[in-house]
Amino acid sequence: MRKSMKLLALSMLALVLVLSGCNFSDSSNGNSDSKDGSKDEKKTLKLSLENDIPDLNQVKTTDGISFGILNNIMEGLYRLDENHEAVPAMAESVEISEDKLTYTFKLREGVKWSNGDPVTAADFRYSWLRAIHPDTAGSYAFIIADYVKGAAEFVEGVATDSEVGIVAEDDTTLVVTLNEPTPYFLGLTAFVTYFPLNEKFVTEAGDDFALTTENILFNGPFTMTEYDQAAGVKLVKNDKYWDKENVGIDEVSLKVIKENSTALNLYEAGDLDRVYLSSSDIQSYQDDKEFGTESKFNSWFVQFNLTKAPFDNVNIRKAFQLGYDPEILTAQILNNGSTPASGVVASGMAGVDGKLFRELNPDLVTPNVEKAKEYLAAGLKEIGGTLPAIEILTADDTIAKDTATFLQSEFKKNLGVDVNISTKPYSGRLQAMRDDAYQMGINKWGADYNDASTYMDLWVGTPASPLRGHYSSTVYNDLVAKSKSETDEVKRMDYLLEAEKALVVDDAVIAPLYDEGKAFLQNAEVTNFTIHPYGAPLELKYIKKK
Amino acid sequence: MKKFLAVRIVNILVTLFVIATVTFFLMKLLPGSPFDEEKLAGLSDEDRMEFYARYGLDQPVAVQYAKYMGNLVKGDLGISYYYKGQQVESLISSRIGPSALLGAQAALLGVSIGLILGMIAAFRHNTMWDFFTMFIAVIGVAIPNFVFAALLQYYVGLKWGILPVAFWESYDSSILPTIALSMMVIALIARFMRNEMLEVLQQDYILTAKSKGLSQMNVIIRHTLRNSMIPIITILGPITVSLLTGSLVIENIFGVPGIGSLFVDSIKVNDYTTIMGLTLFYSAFYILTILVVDLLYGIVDPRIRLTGSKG
Amino acid sequence: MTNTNLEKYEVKETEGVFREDSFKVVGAKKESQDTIARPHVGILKESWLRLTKNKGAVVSLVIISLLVLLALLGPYMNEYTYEQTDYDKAFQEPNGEHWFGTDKFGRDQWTRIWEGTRISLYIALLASVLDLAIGVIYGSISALVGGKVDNIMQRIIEVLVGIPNLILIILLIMLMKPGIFTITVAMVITGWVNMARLVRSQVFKLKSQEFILASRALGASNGRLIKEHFIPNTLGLIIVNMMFTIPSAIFTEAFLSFIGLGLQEPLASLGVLINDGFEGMRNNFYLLLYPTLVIVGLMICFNLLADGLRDALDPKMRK
Amino acid sequence: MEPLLEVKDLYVSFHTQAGVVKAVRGVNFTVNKGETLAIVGESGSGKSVTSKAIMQLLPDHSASYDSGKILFDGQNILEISDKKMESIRGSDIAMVFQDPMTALNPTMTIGKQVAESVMRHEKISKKAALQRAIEILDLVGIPEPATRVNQYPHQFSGGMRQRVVIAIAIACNPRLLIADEPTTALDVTIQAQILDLLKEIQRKTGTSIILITHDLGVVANMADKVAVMYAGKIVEEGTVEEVFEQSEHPYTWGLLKSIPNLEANEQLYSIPGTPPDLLSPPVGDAFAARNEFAMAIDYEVQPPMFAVSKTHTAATWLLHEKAPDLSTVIQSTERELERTKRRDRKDFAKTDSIIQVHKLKKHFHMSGNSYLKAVDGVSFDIRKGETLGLVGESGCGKSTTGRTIMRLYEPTGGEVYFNGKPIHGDLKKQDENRIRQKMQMIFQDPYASLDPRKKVIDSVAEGIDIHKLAASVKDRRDIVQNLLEIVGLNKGFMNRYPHEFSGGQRQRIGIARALAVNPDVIIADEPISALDVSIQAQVVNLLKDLQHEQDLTYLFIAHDISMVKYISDRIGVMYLGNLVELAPTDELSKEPLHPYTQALLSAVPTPNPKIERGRERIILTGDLPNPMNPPTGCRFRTRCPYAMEKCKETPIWKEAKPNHFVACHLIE
Repeated sequence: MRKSMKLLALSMLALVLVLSGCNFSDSSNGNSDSKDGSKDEKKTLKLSLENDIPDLNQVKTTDGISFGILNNIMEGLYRLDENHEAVPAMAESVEISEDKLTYTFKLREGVKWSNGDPVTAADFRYSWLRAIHPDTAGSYAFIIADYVKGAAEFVEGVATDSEVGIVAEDDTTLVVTLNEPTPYFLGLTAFVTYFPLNEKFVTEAGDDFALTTENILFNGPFTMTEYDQAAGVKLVKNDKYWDKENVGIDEVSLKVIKENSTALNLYEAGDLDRVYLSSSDIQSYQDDKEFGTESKFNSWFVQFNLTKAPFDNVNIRKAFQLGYDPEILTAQILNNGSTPASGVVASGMAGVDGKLFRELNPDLVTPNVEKAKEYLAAGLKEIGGTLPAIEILTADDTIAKDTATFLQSEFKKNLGVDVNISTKPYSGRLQAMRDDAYQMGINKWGADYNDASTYMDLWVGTPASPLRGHYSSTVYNDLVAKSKSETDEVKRMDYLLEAEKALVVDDAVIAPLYDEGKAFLQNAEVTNFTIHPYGAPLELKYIKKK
Repeated sequence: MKKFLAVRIVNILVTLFVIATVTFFLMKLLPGSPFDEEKLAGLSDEDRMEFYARYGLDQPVAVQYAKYMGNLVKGDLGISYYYKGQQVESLISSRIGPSALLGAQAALLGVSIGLILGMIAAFRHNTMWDFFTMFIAVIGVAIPNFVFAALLQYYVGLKWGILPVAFWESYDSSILPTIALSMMVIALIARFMRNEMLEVLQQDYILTAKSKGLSQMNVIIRHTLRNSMIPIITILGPITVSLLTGSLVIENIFGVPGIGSLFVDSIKVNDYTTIMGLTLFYSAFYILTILVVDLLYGIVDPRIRLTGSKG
Repeated sequence: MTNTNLEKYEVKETEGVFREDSFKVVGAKKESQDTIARPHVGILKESWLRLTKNKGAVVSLVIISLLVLLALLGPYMNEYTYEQTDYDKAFQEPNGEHWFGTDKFGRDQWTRIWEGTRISLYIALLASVLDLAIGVIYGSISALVGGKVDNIMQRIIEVLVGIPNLILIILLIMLMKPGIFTITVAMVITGWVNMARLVRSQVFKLKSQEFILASRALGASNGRLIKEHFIPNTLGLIIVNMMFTIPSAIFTEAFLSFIGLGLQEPLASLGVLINDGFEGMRNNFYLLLYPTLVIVGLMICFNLLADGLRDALDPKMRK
Repeated sequence: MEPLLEVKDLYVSFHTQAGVVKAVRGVNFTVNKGETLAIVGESGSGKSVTSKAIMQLLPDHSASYDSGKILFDGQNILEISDKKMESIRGSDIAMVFQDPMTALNPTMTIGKQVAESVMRHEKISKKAALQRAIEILDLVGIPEPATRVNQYPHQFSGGMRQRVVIAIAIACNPRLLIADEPTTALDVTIQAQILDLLKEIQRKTGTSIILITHDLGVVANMADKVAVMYAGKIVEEGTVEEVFEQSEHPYTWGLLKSIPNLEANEQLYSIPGTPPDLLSPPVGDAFAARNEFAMAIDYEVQPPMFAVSKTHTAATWLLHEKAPDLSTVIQSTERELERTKRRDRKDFAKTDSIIQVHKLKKHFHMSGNSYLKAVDGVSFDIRKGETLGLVGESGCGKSTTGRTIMRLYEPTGGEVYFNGKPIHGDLKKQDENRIRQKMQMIFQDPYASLDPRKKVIDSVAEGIDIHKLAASVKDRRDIVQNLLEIVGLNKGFMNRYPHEFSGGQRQRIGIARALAVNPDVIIADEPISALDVSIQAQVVNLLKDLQHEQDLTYLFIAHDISMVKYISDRIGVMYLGNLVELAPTDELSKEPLHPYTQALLSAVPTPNPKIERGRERIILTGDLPNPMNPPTGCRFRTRCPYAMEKCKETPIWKEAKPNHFVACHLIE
């Protein structure tokens, strides 16, 4: 009897030992590294990731965290620089045809994969075709299929790969043909889906591709030495990177810390070099010299459902559009570097001739309670007196919930309208919107590239989509269509500006909220930390550390 | 005994089958899909269905169910939608380690401290000792464990710098989460132990033992302890499982790459295969734990051993 | 030895204990033969007396009453409402104006905490009442009918128990519209099992008790047995179990809120408040402190009270 | 003779929630070497507390030794250290507890539990201790001790367990053995075995024994000296002969007279009322209120111990020189008994049957395919107005028989007729209700047979409510009041709860409840086995009176054969689910035919030391076989002293003599 108890205790102990022996992220590696580092001081950077890393297979992945990592271990033809402009990377140069439809990229000499193989034009062709191949494509297939000639047909399965406008003329020459003139196409080539892949390696890796560090090839500023979806990654400067002289950091660890307060504790303990602050912490760090904010091309707006009472009435929409001041929301509640929006296109978005889109199209919506009340009165008259019960749909993250709470209290205060909040998880909110089960919803759109059309394309409602409030306006569609085929930059921009006005001002389909920003604390020794406002945000290449 | 085991195993399989079925249909009722629908929004309904078709999600639920069950029988849990390309089995096995370690340590720590506290309370029944230990036990269940964890992290980790604030790098990093997790166990076991012990102390055979001239200590060790611990075995199963499932918050707070958060995350992103896989994993684990506990009970309690079944 | 005793009494004798008629046979006293020496107290009163002897339980009862009172009245004790925002007064430490300070919307924490306590208590109460209804009915049917029905009902419970609670709760909450009712239902789905098992085993125990046999021998119907014997005799157990259910429901709600599946803004439950407070615990500790104090208070008190009640209602304690 | 233990003026009290209970109030006695002192008394009289005080086993936190001395070998046990006491316990003084089912640690092997004591006191190796354990187990009559040491208590029968408990106690050859009701929980045949064992041990080792019991028969059988305890005091002490034959204290008289005398026909004497609550003991003689001969002084001053002889003392004022002459007192009581002389046993042979039971079977489904055949083909009839006694050891199926007749259990087979009409099988609700009203039950455990949550009035009125026998609330109240008076309870108790009553009072409430529906037949399922001797007599008298007044028929189920003999007109004896003998009482006691009946009758100790000393009893060997798997043929053959080859066949139930049925191959 006692024997069996002892046995039990022993086996428990053994279990614990076995588990503890094999489950911590490999720290022995770190030890040997630090021995090397003692010779010529190693520059390391310690960062955190807000969530698990779902997938490092560039073809399928869709989330910002995976994008961020891929952006630093791989590289496309172009890369965004510190000012978020596309600069040549794997490509040395590009020739753009007169009609702006044909791009001839010349690859840099001697660019190599981490296994020593050269990066060739064929690698790009292979990767891009893979991204749009019906069997392998992910949800980001559109980012190639929408632009490259024949790609959409290839996705549909009605065209062969030879009909797609991607041709590797030789090892270093890649010719791409587009459907329409796309002034931001070079920026697109900096996007993850456009990164190259080594066919031989991918084929060999098979199903295991990108699941472990051994099953992924790097051509970016860093290579990945450790990878655990739930724990994080460790990046080490890539010796074979063409521009390694300009990579300022030797080692980066990115560890998954889901809890904000934990990250802050780690930062204070010196275990992290940079941490994002939650809104309740911002206040007390605002004056800190380590405090900073960054903004993204992530526009938040209220989406009205044009087929649901009372928002089938334009005056009521306008009343709700003008009935709150996003400034209060950004300055006092979010307080995280978000900026109030007056249109749907993010305010940092490029326009034309060095001017920002928003500078060309300022103040589309100016909060005005008096006017809102007038609109409301007019609208009420039109719909026969009373408002139905109104519910605002929102996702369940803190920012969305805070925004909803803010709107609720503002509508109450300014318009005297009671609004209920319906909170759903992210995918639940989307489902509800797609199912047309909402009156108004808090929505957002993040730019994939630096051009207003990333926003404007959404509302081209043919057919009208419940996700976009069933908006379908010939005027608007016309303007967007014209912008697509226009080769003149200025005229093209004018169409887009007009389109935004039609959408926001005339039809009041959305009510602008803000462009998302984030507040952070950052180790004073770290400089040149770049977060791109669109595409893959994390940029480690340019970081310097004292 | 063999027959008993066979019956139990058949029962377990039936239960798991029912659970799999229920979960499957429940899951299908979840709103949304496992994909980045915002990006798919641009597609026409037709295109979207085509996209779904690649994952077999366009078929009627019944067909999907049949397929899933077919694969399940073969031991194939499918591929995660969110952690694309990951086999669910490998996903679970890569995450279970840290959770299991924390769970085992917390169970060990919690049970041993709980037992000691419970014993103290029982032997010093109705004294300050009793009151004090039971107060600790009540506090243990009263303070939300995430608050407790956060305080531990802030003070022990950050302010006093004794142990790592978070991360999962060395054995040290497992200490704080273990303590945070074990609070509940300590409280539960302490209370249970106290009550059991008081019960046992009133039994006639304790008088018999005393009448043999055994010292207080001997009576405790040889007669009281063992017998009051037997019923505790029955609550060990649920405790172990709740340590595994309940570690979600603790894992998040201490940045432990465990299995806890996987479940909530996978529900939030509609990762069907992972939800199913985890539910089955948890359920199977739970049921097996109960089976093991029952068998253990049989080993430890001679009254049950011979009959081979409870009662 | 006997002699020493004799001497002792003989001393008394000399003191004039004996009277003339001391040794007259007066016989037994019928009236004092069958008296019950201890004062007559009803069962409820006796349990109450026993409960009040338990200091912890009494203090707990007082604190719970106080908290319930505050939950009912607290929100009306100042001019603010729980959803009223004032952005200029965000993050105020507790002060004369806002007794428990304000949150990031400038909402009055005092009002929100008591509103939250009320909602949490409401959820807990609802959950335990539903638990009770389902669990008691299920458990007693299972035990009373017995045989195959019992077997099947137990299998169902086994399956339910086989799925970890949290998984079911989360799935259900995701499925239904979030809100007080959903959370309650989700908790009840798994919560009643415990009650059903308890009631079942208790009824089984009672079923073979002689007073039940006596009642059946007198021709009592099942309905009568349930009404007259099973329910009154399981009531204590049910009440005690309910007392344990309430805090665990409060706790579950807090946990759900913490993982983002609880009640939705601007509704406040203790869980929501703790979750909010947790985000800002580094710099606005008071946001976490007060709701946590309330929840800890409730948990401790309900647990102690339940312990006390269990002892007070335990028939074993009665002699 | 040398005194081994002297208890001097011991006062012990308990601190309970209700207040201080003065459990022992000045107890004095001496135990000499090699002698057996029996302490007799009803439950709550303080006899167990006294014995545990000697062992220092009372709970520390609630018990307090208010004054007095316990001198063991001249050493005051109340003053020595815990450590010293531990070395005395088990080696010098050992104890045997009442309930062998709970007195052994269920998770420890028998061998270890016995060896533990040896190891503690004799400081020998584990192996040697285990060897000793085997020897001791052999000594107490455990078969195959070498294999059984490795078994656990649940693998032992009750009697065997009690042997183990005794083995533990005698393991270190204690000089004093305290046996606290060592046979109360056992069947009478096993009791005989255990008592013999104790005597044999005493003969071999010369140990002194303190025997605590409420059974005067056991006392007569075992003891040299007797101390009678009442309400925390010893009221009479003397040699067995003195106490049994020349008792001086009225309480002792009462006790002795409460026991049915097989030969006499008079009504049982019963001590009226219930013992006092020691929370507030009465002034004067605690027994006064129940004492028919109480004098005024008894209500005022506690009587001292008067010495009757050198060895005989009694605490009653009746021994005072000024007290009236005892002989007149006794004469008057005898006259009283004369008056209530019992009617002669009627011959029921020609009376109609009210209940006929034919081949009744009740099998309980156990796990798997096994069935417990609790009742396996039992046939008898009960005649109108008679009392049929049903006796047998526990587990023989007698209670199940009663409950199956009552249809509390659905019979597995066989027929039951009530007044000639079948009451088995499917019945209309109406008919079933009618039967329920005509047949009633009284239960064994007075604590479990009343709903603790119901007031007396509601418990008693349950049948009235079910069968709607009361026209109004007042009517219902009146009926209940009347019933309470009939069973001799104060009608003012109507609104009280069961826990406020003593066992005997509760049993009366149970009887009142059964009477409420005016039944013709009452099945009394061990109605007195949980009661104290003096209370037993009250209840039996009550039942007898009721039978007269209300013309009732009884099926009286009990394991106490002496009480059954007293109350029954005919007796049936059951063994392992079978009826083995059925005969009129006088015939059965005089000429039992079945060997089992003979053994059963012989095993019962009588409260007469002279008879007990001289008598040879038939001691059955072994235990009751497992009822799940009973022996084939005659089920008794495994324990029968006359077992023969033929007994492997099932014996036929036959009428050996007129009205005398038996199932045995010996009777042809």
